[in-house]
Amino acid sequence: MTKLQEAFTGENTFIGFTVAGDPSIEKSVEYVVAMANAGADVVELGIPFSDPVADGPVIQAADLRAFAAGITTDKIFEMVATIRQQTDVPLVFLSYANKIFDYGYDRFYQRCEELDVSGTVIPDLPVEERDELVPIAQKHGVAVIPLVAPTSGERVAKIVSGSQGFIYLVSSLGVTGMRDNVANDLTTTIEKIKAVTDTPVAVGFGIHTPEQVKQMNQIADGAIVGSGIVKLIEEQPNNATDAITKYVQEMKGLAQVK
Amino acid sequence: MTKLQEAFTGENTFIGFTVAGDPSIEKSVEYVVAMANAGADVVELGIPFSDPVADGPVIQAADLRAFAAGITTDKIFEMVATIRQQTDVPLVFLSYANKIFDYGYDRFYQRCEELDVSGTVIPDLPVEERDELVPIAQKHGVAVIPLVAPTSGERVAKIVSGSQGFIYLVSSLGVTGMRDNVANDLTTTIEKIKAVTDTPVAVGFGIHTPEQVKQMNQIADGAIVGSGIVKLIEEQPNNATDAITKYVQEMKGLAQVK
Amino acid sequence: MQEMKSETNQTGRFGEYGGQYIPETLMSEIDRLTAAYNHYKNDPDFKAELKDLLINYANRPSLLYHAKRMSADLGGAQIYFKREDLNHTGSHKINNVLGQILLAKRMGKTRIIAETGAGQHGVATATVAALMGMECEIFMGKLDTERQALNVYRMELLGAKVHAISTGTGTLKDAVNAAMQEWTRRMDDTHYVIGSTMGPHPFPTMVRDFQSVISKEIKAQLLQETGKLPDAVVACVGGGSNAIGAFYHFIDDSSVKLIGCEAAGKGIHTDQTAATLETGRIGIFHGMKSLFCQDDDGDIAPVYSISAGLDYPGIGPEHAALQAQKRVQYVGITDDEAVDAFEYIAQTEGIVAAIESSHAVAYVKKLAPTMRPDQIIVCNLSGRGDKDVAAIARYRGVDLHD
Amino acid sequence: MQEMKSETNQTGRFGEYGGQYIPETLMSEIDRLTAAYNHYKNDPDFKAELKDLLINYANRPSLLYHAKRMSADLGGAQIYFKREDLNHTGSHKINNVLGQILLAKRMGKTRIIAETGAGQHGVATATVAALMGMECEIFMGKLDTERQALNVYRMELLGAKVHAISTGTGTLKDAVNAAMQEWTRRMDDTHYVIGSTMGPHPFPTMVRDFQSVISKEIKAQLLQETGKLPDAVVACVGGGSNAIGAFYHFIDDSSVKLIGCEAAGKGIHTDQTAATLETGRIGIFHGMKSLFCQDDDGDIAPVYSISAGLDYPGIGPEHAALQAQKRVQYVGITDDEAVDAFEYIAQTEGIVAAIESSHAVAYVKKLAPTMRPDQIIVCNLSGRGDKDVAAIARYRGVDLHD
Ligand SMILES: Cc1ncc(COP(=O)(O)O)c(C=O)c1O
Ligand SMILES: Cc1ncc(COP(=O)(O)O)c(C=O)c1O
Repeated sequence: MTKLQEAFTGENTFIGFTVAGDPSIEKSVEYVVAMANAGADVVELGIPFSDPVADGPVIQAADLRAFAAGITTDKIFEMVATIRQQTDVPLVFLSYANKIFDYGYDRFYQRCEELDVSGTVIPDLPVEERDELVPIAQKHGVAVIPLVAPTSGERVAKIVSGSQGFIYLVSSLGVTGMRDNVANDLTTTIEKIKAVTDTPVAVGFGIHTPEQVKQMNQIADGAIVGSGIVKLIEEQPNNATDAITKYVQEMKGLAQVK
Repeated sequence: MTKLQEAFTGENTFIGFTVAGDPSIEKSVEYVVAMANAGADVVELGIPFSDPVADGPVIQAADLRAFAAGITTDKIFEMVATIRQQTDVPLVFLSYANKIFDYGYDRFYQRCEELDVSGTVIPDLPVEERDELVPIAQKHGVAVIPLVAPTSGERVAKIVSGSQGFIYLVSSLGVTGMRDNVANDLTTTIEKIKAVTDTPVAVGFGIHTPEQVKQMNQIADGAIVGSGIVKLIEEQPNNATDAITKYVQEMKGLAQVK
Repeated sequence: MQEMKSETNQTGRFGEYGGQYIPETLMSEIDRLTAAYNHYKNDPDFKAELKDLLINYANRPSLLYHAKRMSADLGGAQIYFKREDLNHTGSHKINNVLGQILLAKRMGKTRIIAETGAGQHGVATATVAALMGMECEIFMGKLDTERQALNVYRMELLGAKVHAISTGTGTLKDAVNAAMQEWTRRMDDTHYVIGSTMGPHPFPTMVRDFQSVISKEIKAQLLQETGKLPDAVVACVGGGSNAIGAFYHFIDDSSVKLIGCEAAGKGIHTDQTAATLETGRIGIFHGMKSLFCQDDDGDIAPVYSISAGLDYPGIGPEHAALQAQKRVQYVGITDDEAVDAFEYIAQTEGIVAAIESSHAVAYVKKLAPTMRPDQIIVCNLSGRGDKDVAAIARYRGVDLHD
Repeated sequence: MQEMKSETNQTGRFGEYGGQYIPETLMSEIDRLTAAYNHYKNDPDFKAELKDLLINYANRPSLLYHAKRMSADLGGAQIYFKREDLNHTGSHKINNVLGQILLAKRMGKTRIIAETGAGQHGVATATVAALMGMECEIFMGKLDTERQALNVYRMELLGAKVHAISTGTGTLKDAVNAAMQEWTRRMDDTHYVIGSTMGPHPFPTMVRDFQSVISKEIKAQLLQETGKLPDAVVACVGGGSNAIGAFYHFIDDSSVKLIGCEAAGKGIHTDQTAATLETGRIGIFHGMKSLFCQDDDGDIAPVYSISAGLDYPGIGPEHAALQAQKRVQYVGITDDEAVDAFEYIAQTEGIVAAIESSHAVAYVKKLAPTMRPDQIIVCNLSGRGDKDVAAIARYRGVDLHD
């Protein structure tokens, strides 16, 4: 069982997202560690991109803060090295294809392997284009986490077959952001996935309350929260540790919602 | 012999021009009388028009001054009535066709007859269009003075045949204004005219020195000065009487040029 | 009905209208022009070269476009647009300019002058002068050069010199005055390309002939597509060139209603109007006897329209005659109606038509619903409306800092 | 040479370029679009309706114009211009928009979205959406909406809603991002009309097919007029749609030199450039693997050109492949050279060409003198330059208060 799959064995599996380098490299390290310490099962680290087409305004703004702090892919790997001194929480990267492609697939996944990064989520790499990258990632033991959307329909089987790590199920149409009503026909999609693979399924996009995390953990294997956390950093960039800790604990059901 | 033809019997025949109503009705009357008293053989009175296409900037500006003073065709006839109380100098109107047409040909020439106006110069009424007006003018004993241009060429005979009053010979190309070199091939044109008619020929456009007047009186029967006089009014609108008097006397050779 | 086609006589009379009311200085040149035109209009070489330019430069024939959505929406006659807006330089003006400049070239001229209001005719003239390698000077009212600074630059870009005329009202009429004066000063090497069916003979006839390609094409195109004549032809009327071009070959077809749409501005009962045929009276100006907007004393009155191309105090003499003969009906279209029509055709057919042409479209909006679906209206779209977008925005209270 | 024609495979690869690098959320829609396109492109009804619209609405075929004065002046090859500027709405963009919106209609869509830079593609899209009675929303960078306020109003006039996008650099690239996002949010009733040969498959292929009418016409027109193939075809390259349209039917004719002119801005050795093919490197963006201007870390770099239509950090994948195959030569043209050419063609031929197209004209100025008078260059004039006159004036230091 891989480190990632292990992360899905507990209760209320929770994946927290933050943009690497938001609002600074030091603080970003601190917030990742805080999430891990607060009980996050996986931390997803966004690699900022000039044109984050799949992200909403909250994460776009975080990317800008990270760029302002001088973030680069190399610095992100340095960040991870620092993180790794404090926690061995499973880490995955969220990155647009070009950042990895331009860094060099092999070089990128080699660094991931060295730093114990378990997987990559690439929003603009659908199954049709996966082959150029998956063999390289596999060579380095890094999962390429497939995304499934409510609109995937007949494509589901093709997408999830042979999947590793976990499957990222997009909860609703559109880009990342906070939504109050998460689409309800997720169950059907999850059934389709489960018919093909037993790779765990985590639901993301639009999740931001403990109830939603609990609900997702009932119909799927875990929940991903992005904008909810990034918003806390936006509100108090240099002092978000307590807020993040509390938020993650609530999501994990380890603390009461105030 | 008509009153107009008689005007051409002396030395240095001189026709002075002013715009009716420039700069005011009273002053305009005064300046016409001054010209007559200073020895002008004929006074040509311009009827201001909104679009004086055949006139240069000096006379255009005079038209605007006259309009500002509230001039109308009716008021011009009133002006002439006043002038007629002070002088019986031969008068001709310079008018664009529309002013006469819109006033009514018959009504216009009737008033001319009543006020002893001897002729009309209509710059935009070439020989081709003359027939609609000449019979009416003739009925009222008013001459329609034909214009001949340096470009008239073979047209001269047609233009001057049957002419009355005098013939207005345009000295050079273009619109009215002061020019230093009056075209020299006038002689040829005058010969063409004289071959057809013995109606006197007055040369206009661009004449403004006593020498020119003298020269024109040698090759033709008279000279017309427009802008030169209008310029004096432009310079001292309400006090031009002395300047005009002196100017006309010089032109007539009755005074020394200072 | 033969005389209906209003063939001009020797001095270019259309009934009592027309003629040659210009200074004697210009008359010999006008005589030469008339002779040259009468010669070349029947010269096979000239005709072939003009035809080639119309096809291969101006992009003729222009489309005859069946506006199905608009026809359906108005629920009456079938509406066809004659797409002069698709000509090179964007309006019908090029038809005339090509003809006149080609003629000027045959006459040995090397220099072209022209007046322009909003700039359409000036741009067309500068364009063809560039194409034919001739010197070009454009006369434009000072006010217009300020309102249409972009078109001034466009003409300069095409190699023309633009004179800003500050006499009078500083608008189109004064530009004509200035161009006439310039022609008087220098005619040996210079031809004055008048931009509409106005001025002294032979201009109204010559410009009409050059524009009559419009109705010639309409007739052939519509016959081919429907086997029928139109029931009505509608065109806007400034000086009258696009309208006479669209009407000409239908004048003898008494079943075809012809309607000219002039600019009523704020309304024909206000003093903010340019509706010459409805509010003007007979007069003599710019070389012709015709109808003019005048004040009580025979001076030319200032006129007003949102459309710079229709903002002219006179009308071509042939139109005055066609109105007198009751062969053509002339109607006034207000700014409001024209702007509504400008927006309507954009949203219904995806065509941004000139505000001038929109006056014709506005009348079509009224006329079509009164007709049967088996009837046909042809509306001449004399130009494209790109030039008008900013003004329409302003009219609608939108402030564009472009 | 058969493979030279770079027929796309199932996932739209041109050599290593192309593909479908977009979020999974959109993939089913993209699959549907691909299927629909593959079906309708061979459907006689669809083809007939598109042909009718191209002829009777877009005003095709566009002229192939022999620029005799320019040919003589440059003293080399005979120069022909393919006059896409004479199309309705003033550029080649309409060819693609008609095809895509017709397809969208067949797919049951009722709403159209599109990105636009300077506004040409937005105006064409708003136009055809109006014609077909479809809802239309246009995404445009905030900076561009300010620079091109007039075009914003023009689109609104045509009934479109315009969204000003303030993320990123507020220019074309961000408009594409925003349109993609919007499509992700709402695809059931919505088709995203991409304006160039870019984006995920099937767009580069589909747009190329819709634009290939240009080279089809050139070939037929030139054969008819001269009995020959051209020796060279020159076109400007932004995303690459007018160029591939002009090249496509010549790709297999190895005697025909094909040259794409990209915007070098202040020069390809400065950081003020948009010359992707010369200065970019391979990457993945906007749904495709292709060449992009990028910084050291794989972020998309800001680009610069005087021409808004060429001011894009990427290039269609087929061009990347054609460059790799050395079938097409790509050259950079600076702002200065383009502006000179803009003025040159205006003064020589009376044609105000788009500043985009002027990049191609600039290269023709260099190429023609190196060729023989019996050789032929066809240069694609992708659009008209009315929209550019103010910017050119500014470039020349003339202040227009329009
Ligand atoms: C597009 C357009 N239509 C119409 C006109 C009016 O002229 P005319 O009445 O001579 O057709 C103009 C004049 O500028 C114009 O530009
Ligand atoms: C006139 C014109 N030409 C060329 C282009 C560049 O696009 P493409 O490379 O897709 O032809 C544009 C884009 O806006 C344009 O408007």
